[in-house]
Amino acid sequence: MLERLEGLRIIANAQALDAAVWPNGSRVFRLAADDVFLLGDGEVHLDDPHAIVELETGFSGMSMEPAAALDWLESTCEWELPGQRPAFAQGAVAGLAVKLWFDETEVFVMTASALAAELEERMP
Amino acid sequence: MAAFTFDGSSVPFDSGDSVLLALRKAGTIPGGTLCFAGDCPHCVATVDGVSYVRMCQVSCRDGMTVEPHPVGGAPPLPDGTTAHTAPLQIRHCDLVVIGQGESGSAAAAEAIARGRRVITLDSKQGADAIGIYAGLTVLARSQYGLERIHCDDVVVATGAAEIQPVCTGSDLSGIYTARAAEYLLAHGVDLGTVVAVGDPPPGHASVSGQLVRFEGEGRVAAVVTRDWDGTEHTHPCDTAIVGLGLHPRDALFRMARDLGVTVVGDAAIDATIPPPPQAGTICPCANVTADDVKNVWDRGFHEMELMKRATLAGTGTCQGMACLPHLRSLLADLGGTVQPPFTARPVTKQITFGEISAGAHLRAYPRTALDGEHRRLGAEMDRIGGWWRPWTYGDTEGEYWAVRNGVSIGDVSTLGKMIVTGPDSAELLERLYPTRIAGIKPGRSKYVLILDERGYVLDDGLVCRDGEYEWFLTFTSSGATFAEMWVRDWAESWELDVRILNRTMSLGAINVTGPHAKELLERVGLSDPPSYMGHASAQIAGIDCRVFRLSFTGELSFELHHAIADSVELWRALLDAGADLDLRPHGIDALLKLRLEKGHILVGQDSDFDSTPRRLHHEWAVDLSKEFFVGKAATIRTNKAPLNKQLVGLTMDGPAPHEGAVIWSDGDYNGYVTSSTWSPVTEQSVLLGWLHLRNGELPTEATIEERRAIVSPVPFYDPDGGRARA
Amino acid sequence: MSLRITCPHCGVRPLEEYLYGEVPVVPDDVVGDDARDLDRAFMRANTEGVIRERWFHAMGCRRWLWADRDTRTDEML
Amino acid sequence: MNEFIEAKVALQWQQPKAAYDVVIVGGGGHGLATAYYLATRHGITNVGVFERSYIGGGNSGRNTTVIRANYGIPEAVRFYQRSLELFASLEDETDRWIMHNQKGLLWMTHTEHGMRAEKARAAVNTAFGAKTRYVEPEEIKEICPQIDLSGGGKFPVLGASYHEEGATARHDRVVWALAEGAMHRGVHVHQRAPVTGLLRDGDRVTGIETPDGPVSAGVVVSAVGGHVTTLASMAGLRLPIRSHPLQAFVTNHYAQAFDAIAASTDLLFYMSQTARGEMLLGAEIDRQPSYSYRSGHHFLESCAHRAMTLFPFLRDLRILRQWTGICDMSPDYSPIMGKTGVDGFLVTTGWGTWGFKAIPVGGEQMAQLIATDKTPELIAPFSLDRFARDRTLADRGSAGTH
Repeated sequence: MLERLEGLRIIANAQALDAAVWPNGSRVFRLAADDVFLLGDGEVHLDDPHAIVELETGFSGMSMEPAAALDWLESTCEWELPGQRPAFAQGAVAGLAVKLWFDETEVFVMTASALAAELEERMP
Repeated sequence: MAAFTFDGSSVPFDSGDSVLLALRKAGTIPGGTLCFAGDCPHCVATVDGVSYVRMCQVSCRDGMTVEPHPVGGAPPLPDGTTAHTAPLQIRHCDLVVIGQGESGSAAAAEAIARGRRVITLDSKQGADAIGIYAGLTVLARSQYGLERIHCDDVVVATGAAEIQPVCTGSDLSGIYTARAAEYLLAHGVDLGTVVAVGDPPPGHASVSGQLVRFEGEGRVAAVVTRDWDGTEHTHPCDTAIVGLGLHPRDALFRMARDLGVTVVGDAAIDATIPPPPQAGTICPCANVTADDVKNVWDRGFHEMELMKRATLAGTGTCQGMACLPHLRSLLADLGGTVQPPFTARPVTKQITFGEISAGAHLRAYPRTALDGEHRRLGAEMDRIGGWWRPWTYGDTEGEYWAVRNGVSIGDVSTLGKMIVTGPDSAELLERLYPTRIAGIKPGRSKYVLILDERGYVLDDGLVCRDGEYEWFLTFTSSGATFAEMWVRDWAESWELDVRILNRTMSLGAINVTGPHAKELLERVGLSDPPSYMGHASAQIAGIDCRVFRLSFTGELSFELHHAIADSVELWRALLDAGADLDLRPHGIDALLKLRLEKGHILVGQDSDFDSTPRRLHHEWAVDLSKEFFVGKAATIRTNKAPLNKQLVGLTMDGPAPHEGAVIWSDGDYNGYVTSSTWSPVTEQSVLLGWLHLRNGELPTEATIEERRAIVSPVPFYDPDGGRARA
Repeated sequence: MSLRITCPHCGVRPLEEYLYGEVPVVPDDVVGDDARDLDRAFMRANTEGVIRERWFHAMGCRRWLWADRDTRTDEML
Repeated sequence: MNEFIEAKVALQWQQPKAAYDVVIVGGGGHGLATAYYLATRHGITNVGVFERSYIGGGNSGRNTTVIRANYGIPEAVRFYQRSLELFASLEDETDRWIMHNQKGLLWMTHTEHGMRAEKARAAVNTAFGAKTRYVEPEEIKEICPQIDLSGGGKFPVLGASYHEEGATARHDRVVWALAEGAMHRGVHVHQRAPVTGLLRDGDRVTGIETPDGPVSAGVVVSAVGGHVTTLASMAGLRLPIRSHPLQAFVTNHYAQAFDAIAASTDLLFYMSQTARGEMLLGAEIDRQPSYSYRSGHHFLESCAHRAMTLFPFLRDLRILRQWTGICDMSPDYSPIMGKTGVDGFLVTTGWGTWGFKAIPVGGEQMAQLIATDKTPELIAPFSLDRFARDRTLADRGSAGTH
């Protein structure tokens, strides 16, 4: 089951995001050059007075065991997955906009909460 | 012994036999020169409910059902009840090599040695390439199911097919190509008395002379050849073997030639042009004879493609594998030049709908965070504006009256929502919108149209100001993705320093509407509601909300925007708090009625492709004194043309005509109804519709569904807006 | 269609992840405010050859990118 | 011999002349129909049709053969209704078998909004003489027994507009019947005859350039598909046209059992069974402009899947071949016909995905325009200058796909 995630959404100029120091233990998903979705607690200091920092609950996600995840992705993902770990990747999976986090222990699968039920139907 | 059913009879088989081999062993064999290589169309049958399957390419399975196709007819449409599915595998590599004969194996080995990632496909190992597509992408059907392979290069090494004989009697059974005969002998099949023509398989000698015809009743009984001096010789036989040469199996290459695909080995040989056929069936799939081709030629169809279309030769199951060499030969004989082969298009090996659609999905419709709540309340859900939304909770009229007389809540989470900040944010919005933005004070909102560069209305929404550099924008539900593309595109093209965040799927929104809305919200903590067209942050039932005061229904309304994580809690808190106020939710059906009484347009329903603000009576939302906005030049330009039609309000006695009904004036078409409903509160039908001007004037009345309609001012209800501002 | 387009942020992705964006170009010989506006709104070179165009990576980073494509072959350059 | 072998049409090829009264660029359905009606209705036979490939080799040979008049605006309903009538009598008029078959067209809908749109379609169709009515699911099932009204549990069918006179005809046969009729009366049709330039005298177009030399003409008509902007630019003309690929595919042939033409706007596909028994399917245009005839696999996978949602019997049908045509789309989804503002140069273009169904009426009207030098009332709304006059034709109803 995908669970609704609670994090921060940060839109700021790319240099500010490149230079930002993220809280220990947080996960930083760089959605675009000027766009971060941050999972984790703590203060973020950004060198951009016009940055947008908002509570973000619009994504849902779940952790998958790597072998099972890769098995599923092999039948649903038309692009090449990253080889290194950890890695973030995003694109169409099972026809939906999906964001993926890969590390040694898990594949974390995220999508918009509004499409979470649809993605679940398309998962093994 | 294991057996399958063929045409109602049981046929035994040895493990590993193809269906065709088992049939040959049992003495039941279709007519035509069989190739046992998947090239010719003679052995197609319906196998386990799937027609047009080549029996030489299917291994026998115990209990399988094989039906021959009807003679001279087509198999019936299946009923789709079989459960054939194919899992999908998506693979990536540098190089795909199709065909693993000598040249294919060598190409693969060479690439592997150079460190390239190589995937090989070979139909002998059950992996059929279906097509080569841009990308590059190779589609194949294998033991794993459907394979979609994304790669940089493809080598086609599919070998060559044997040329079929075309002459009288070539459709008899008992005729084999040289390779097929070799294959049958290797499998211990007794061919009886054999007569071979052309290049025979090893161990057989050919009779001399040119092949003239085959003789026999159903089964070949003799081969007739002709000497150089014209003398015919009849060679009695049980089996005829023909070795007429090769032509390349290069359809995969020809369909992808310009994609940089390479072809090697026999697939790259020059096609043999056989002697022009004098009689017999050239195209066995479509049953086209040499005489047919000559007849059509004689009437002016000289182009290969015209010939193909006029006879249907080459358009059947084998896609020209059997007929193409003979067609080219015959057309060259008739016209003096050898024409290029007709086009090759995917698919090369046939594939079922079930197989090809493995892994395909229907369009996804997002759901709001309140989707479960709506369903629990018994809502009839519908796809609206790209989302699943509650059409009605079962009592549209009751929902309507709850808004007009009491209080009601509606899920408007689907609204497009966007935050824009940055030093140039005001400049961006000033250029984007056709109305003045700079004058909006923090805490205030303004209704805005969005115009395209043609001056047509694309969308509408609100601009809300939070601070000097902070803005919140709304768009229609169906317009959110477009709006994001549009705003980002312009911001980039003007090189403005802004930050943009689409909040559509992150924020929920609940509309609290009705005369008792304020009372309800007081109970859940809103002590200081914003004034009309204002907005403020507040805690509602303990939840952080941004409260917008506006009105689409015409009643006192507040829109509560909040993180979607809180939607359910907020929704339930409102329902609880309003229980004694007869609070009930309203669906889209009721909402459309309510807004229509107020004359609010729905962009996309009431507006059309060519809807300028002038045609929509929305000139008030456009300020032409602004220096610039998107669509300004077009508005000035189109305003020079005489006005031809406008969106107007209409009222009628009696039930509402249906939306889309034609509007007549003096017996002539004069427009159509865009929105229509019975208005309970005004006790008449109220409509919006397009009306054409006559001599520069709008008619004052019209006929709709044979009843009289009066052109009426909008809003139809509460024209001075006192209720919304209450 | 199943072309692949390289998104500078996300990487190589199939065309189906993107939405198309056109860049209208008005030739210099179209003169006058109304004429230029009309041309920009409606008229198209509809080039048979290489065009510069925009794609919006809707299923990924949701940002625009620039691309060059040969409309005769659909080759992305 | 199969029953579909063309047994009557006789094409008479001639050597090109140095001058014609009328030169038509493009030997597809529209070009040949214009020549045919010039010859048969107006006695104008000094006409040369120049085709860069073979006749009917462009979109006339790549379409999905649906004939219908169920458009969304009066101008289009009137126009296509006339075409529907001309098609119905074309077999008798030419004494050639075009496999015209009136089947009825069901346009299914799955949403409240869709029902509203189909009811609106029925209303405007009825007002202008096209036979379209809204039908409920029970009747849909009677018309088309193979349908799964539950849409696989995902897209239940709520209703449909039923266009009773919706028909199909064999695309090539239409082209050949018109070509033969024109040739027989003296029109010259030239294959493998590309037009490489336009002859100009000042602002006026006076003929064409070909690899074999110039050919002068009283009037030049562009009836090309896919390359009209290139040709028009030779006349110094810019057009509001973008060319997009449109894909389709067929299965092998099966015994006749699927009588109607079925379509769904929400699921974006349409389907019919050809005279020969193939199931023929298509969908919407590709979004990016392109001149590539290459077919894609995503279209095939997705279209097959959507069609199976309503028609589960398709599951075990074997797909034979896919192909692509190039559609010239106008901004308002309506054709552009008639005078261009350049003397001596007429266009018939913007045929989008609906060119086949307009072949006879397009030819008839263009012929009348050429013969009389007056724009006929039926096509006056489709003139090129409508964009400058702010009289675009907002026809969302025709933004369907076939």
